[in-house]
Amino acid sequence: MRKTRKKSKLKDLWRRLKRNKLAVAGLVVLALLIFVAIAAPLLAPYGYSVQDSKASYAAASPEHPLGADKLGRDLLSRLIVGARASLMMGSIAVSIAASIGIAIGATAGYFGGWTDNISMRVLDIYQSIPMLLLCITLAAILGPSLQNAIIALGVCSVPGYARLMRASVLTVRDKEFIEAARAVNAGNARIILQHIVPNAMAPLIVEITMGIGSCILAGSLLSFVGLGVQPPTPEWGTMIAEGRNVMREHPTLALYPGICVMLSVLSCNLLGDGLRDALDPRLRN
Amino acid sequence: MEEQGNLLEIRDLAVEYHTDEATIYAVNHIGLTVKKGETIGLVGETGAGKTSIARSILGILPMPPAKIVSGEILYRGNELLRLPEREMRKIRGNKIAMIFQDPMTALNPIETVGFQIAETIRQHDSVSQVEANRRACDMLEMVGIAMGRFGDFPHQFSGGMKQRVVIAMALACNPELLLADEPTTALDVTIQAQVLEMMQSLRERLETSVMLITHDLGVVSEFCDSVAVVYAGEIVERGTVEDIFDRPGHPYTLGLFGSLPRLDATERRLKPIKGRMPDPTNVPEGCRFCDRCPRAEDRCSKSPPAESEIAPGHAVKCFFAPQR
Amino acid sequence: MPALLEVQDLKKYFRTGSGMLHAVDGINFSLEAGKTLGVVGESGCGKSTLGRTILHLLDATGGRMSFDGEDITNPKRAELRGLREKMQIIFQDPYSSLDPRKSVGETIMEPLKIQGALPKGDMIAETRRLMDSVGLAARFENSYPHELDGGRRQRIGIARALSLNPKFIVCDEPVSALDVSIQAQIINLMLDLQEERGLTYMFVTHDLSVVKYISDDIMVMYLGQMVEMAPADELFRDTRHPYTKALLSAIPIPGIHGKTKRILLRGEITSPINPGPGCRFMARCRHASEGCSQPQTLEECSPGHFVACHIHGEIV
Amino acid sequence: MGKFIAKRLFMLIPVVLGISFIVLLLLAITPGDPAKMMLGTQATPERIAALRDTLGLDDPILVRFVHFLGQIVQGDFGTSFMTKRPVFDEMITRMPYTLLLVSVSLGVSVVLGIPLGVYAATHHNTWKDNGAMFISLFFVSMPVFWFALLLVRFFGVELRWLPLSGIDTWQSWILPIVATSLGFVATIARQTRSNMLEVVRQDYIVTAKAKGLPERRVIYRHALKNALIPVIMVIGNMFGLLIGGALITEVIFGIPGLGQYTIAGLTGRDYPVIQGSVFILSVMFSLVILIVDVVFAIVDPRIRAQSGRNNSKKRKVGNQIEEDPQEIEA
Repeated sequence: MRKTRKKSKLKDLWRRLKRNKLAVAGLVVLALLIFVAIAAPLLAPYGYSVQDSKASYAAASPEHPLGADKLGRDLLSRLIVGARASLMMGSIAVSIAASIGIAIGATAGYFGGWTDNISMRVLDIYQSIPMLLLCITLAAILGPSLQNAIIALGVCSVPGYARLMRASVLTVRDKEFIEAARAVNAGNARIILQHIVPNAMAPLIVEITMGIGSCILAGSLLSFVGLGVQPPTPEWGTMIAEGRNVMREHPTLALYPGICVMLSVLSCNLLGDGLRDALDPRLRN
Repeated sequence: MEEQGNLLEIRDLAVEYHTDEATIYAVNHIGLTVKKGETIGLVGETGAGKTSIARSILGILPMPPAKIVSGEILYRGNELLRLPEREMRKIRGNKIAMIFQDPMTALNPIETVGFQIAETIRQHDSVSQVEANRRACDMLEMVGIAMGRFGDFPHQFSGGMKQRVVIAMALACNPELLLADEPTTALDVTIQAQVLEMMQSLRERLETSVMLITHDLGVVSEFCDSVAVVYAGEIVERGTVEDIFDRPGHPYTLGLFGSLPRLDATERRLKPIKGRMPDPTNVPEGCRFCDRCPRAEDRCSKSPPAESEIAPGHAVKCFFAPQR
Repeated sequence: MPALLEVQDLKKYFRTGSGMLHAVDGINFSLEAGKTLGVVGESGCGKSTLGRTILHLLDATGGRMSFDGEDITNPKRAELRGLREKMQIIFQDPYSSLDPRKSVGETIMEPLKIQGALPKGDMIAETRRLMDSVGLAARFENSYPHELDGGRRQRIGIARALSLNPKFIVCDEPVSALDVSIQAQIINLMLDLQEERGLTYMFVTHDLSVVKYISDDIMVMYLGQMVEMAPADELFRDTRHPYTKALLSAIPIPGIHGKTKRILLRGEITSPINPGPGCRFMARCRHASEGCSQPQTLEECSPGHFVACHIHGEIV
Repeated sequence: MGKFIAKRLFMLIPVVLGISFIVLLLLAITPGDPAKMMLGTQATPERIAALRDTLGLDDPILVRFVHFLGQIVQGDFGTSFMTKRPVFDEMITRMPYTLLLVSVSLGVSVVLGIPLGVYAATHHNTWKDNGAMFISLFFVSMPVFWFALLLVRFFGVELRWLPLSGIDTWQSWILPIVATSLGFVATIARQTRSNMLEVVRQDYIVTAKAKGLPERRVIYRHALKNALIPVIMVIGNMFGLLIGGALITEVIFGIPGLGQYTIAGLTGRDYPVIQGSVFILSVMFSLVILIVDVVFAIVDPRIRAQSGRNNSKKRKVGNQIEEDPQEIEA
């Protein structure tokens, strides 16, 4: 059943991920989005705040491939630049949340006892506030801005990662190889960093991938209610809010940014799903 | 052509598992008969294909990835592999029942043990719920569990007791053939002794034929009438317990005995079989044991030996088998 | 010859929801260098806990231990470091005892890295030497555990335990998870290594035929206590304790001649939580009598043969 | 069982205290002076000082906490700055709308999601499974507010089948419920499916087949029941997410519920409203989680046994060994 193969874990993972066409599609779309966000100023045909009164509510045309908004700003350019805010909200918020969450979860799970008890009770309380409510409230109280939106999103996502990491650490902690490491004098730091975290990360990787998606989603919502990115900086959620008032006459103004949000979230979810299957040890060999 | 007294006859059975990467040749054209009232032991190491044989008989191989590529399984002259699912269901759990290795996971955790036993009875015999429950209680008593525990859940039982429940469930419809897949491997020796003793007496009382799958030669010698030694998906030797224990003919069987630490042993070293089982995705062309065999010659790696009967009922799959 | 390891009245209790669990309860023994002590018993008898407590992987609740003439009951941090280089462990499960994300080479080298006594080049050379001495081909150095079978994985575990050149190794069911043909290979390897390196083993197992084969002395445990200890042959020849008798009779012997009658125990192992003062085997013992509810003392019935049963002489 | 519920209720106390503390902290983390912000830039220093006094902003946090708790017990969350009405009264009148929206949406999600998940699992690896899962992933990935806008635009404006907003007729509830629940239908379906696939791999499913049970019975009686137990947990957590979703749908569809009130309070920095809504919604959520825990214990005999330890103690002694693998050797 087992063939002796000299392949690194990463290669192995990629080999298994590759079989899932949807996950690869998600990865491609995500890569494309990141590229677009980075190269936005070069790709956008117009500046995102360049107004052109003649082009107010312009329909799709060679000059404005997706049309223009009330102030005559090019929709395509705004969508391209808008990718930046969305991806930043997704990636930075998740990085913050995941690093804090993993640290809390790993410590609580590994040491157990009262460390674990206290952290989990605090998380219980924290999580008894509906997440989106907490997020909107924090964003509102801190004041509307991209930076505060990211903080709010990050703070709200911590418990999820912490709990997952803790659960994952608990499954690794009692394995005999941890005892073996202790028997050869490995210290706590070495055991956690060298043995526990690498073996506990698999579910976290999936959660992080999907978490980027949900932060993009929640971020667009914050902007939609006016608590995220402030005009004139374009952001997909803000653009949907602006397009909302003219839904009847010019539905595309709200339609396209929504599609952008959906595509980026969808690709995160597809990739996450694929990673989950690829990392599942039971499906190996 | 049902031979007199044969309850089950397996002919030329081959099972493969197809995964994305490779094909595993789990069972390789084996033949086997189980006589009425007989207990046959299937001995072999992990991955030898014992479980696949048992599951093929019952038609519960996970398909895909498993695939039965050839063979027939005759139960009282009926070809089980060609039987429609509806008919097969009437046999499963009723005429042929199975006990599994791990009693911890073999029971549904959220149903009472009584329900799980009664369910089998109601599936096969048209009796009322009350009658089924009464019979389930009787079964519990029979395996040495107080019937007051009818309404308890599996997690309230210890491992040995769970295995008793599993046995009660398997015997609930008084099957003709019981497939026992390592029924005591997960248990402690003293509990194993209790469970084996109980199975022994039930077998005698109910006149059930048993196919006992195990890796423990000790269990085989105490429990079985005949033995089939399985190696890498093939039956390399079969015969009565006396044949196998007193006159083993296959080098693998001999190797197994040499590997065993004996309570009566005096020498300080075991005589293990060298090497390890062949990769089931890449099996040798000739005899599957040739890489590890102390007697191997050129011809062994070229073509597989045929099974030869060295005494009535004692067959060995080896070129060196002493001819009758 | 002085004892390498001496254990007196060793106790390890665990606090549980329903009371104190007496996993190891007053174990005494001494073990000479180069010998093997077999520890047998069924699940939950505390045999693995005993091994782990001696290695200080668990903190003892009470008792004294000395190793190589020095008291090791409460070692300081630095002493513990040194101690662990002399005492190692081989685990039962060759699947969970190896970090799945570390290659064979990394796993075997880790103890050397932590010790930090050798330069990198020497560590690599030492790793290869260790692999060779346990019969692992050098080509597996970069393989991962999941690519290898149980026997080879167990060899990795043995090499890791040997890497610090210990004197004493606790072998916690090292062959239980292996098939017989592979099991025999590993047992032979362990015997070879013992001869070459003068190792002392504490061999924990539930398999009585294996333990008889490999041990000089055998200790039988039941619910945290030692019920009988004797030289290997004598234990089988002159069995004294009713539990040991039942245990021995329960082993299915591969052979079809001269079967002995089994002693079937009633019931199953009782709770190790808050046990009473009397004999812990009493509830299942067919010889149970009045005196059994008193604490049993360990009696030396012949030199080196200890038994904890007040009627051991009277029963057959 | 009663003991379990009592214990669980007791555990609610620290949670409610914690929520109150966080709600209080919300004021403390406000950058700048909340009083000044509420009154606007025109306010005189006297008025600001007066407000700070009413809010107790100058007291030590613990004093304020005790004071705040006292108010909560009396159902006093202060008066809204915008409407000048007591926050508690306002919330009570708005509560039914939100409860209606959330519970019906939850019901719809469960009723549609579970069968869909079972369907996908029983057709595992076919185009039906893949299709259902891909579409449900679409719904999970969609911004709810955007989807709501599209629904309004299509069914309200284009087809004129349904009212755009309001709560005047039962038809007006259709779009909000569809918008709120679709994502959750998908979530439940996905969860049910993956649990089913997990469960059918278990040994006891093989046992059930080996007993000769028909495929249908194996799936619906043995597999589904086990697969649904974790889904109950998901449903509990979903209630929290639904509250979040209701915040937005209420705004878009003009439903005069708690969500709309909360959003108005947040955008207007109406602190009593913010504090009141966060507190009430969180306590509601905690109660739902409590109910879920109880249901969980009712359906899963393993949990039930743990909650009523005393009656099963005698039997469980042998099992302790399996239950506590960390403490005791295997």
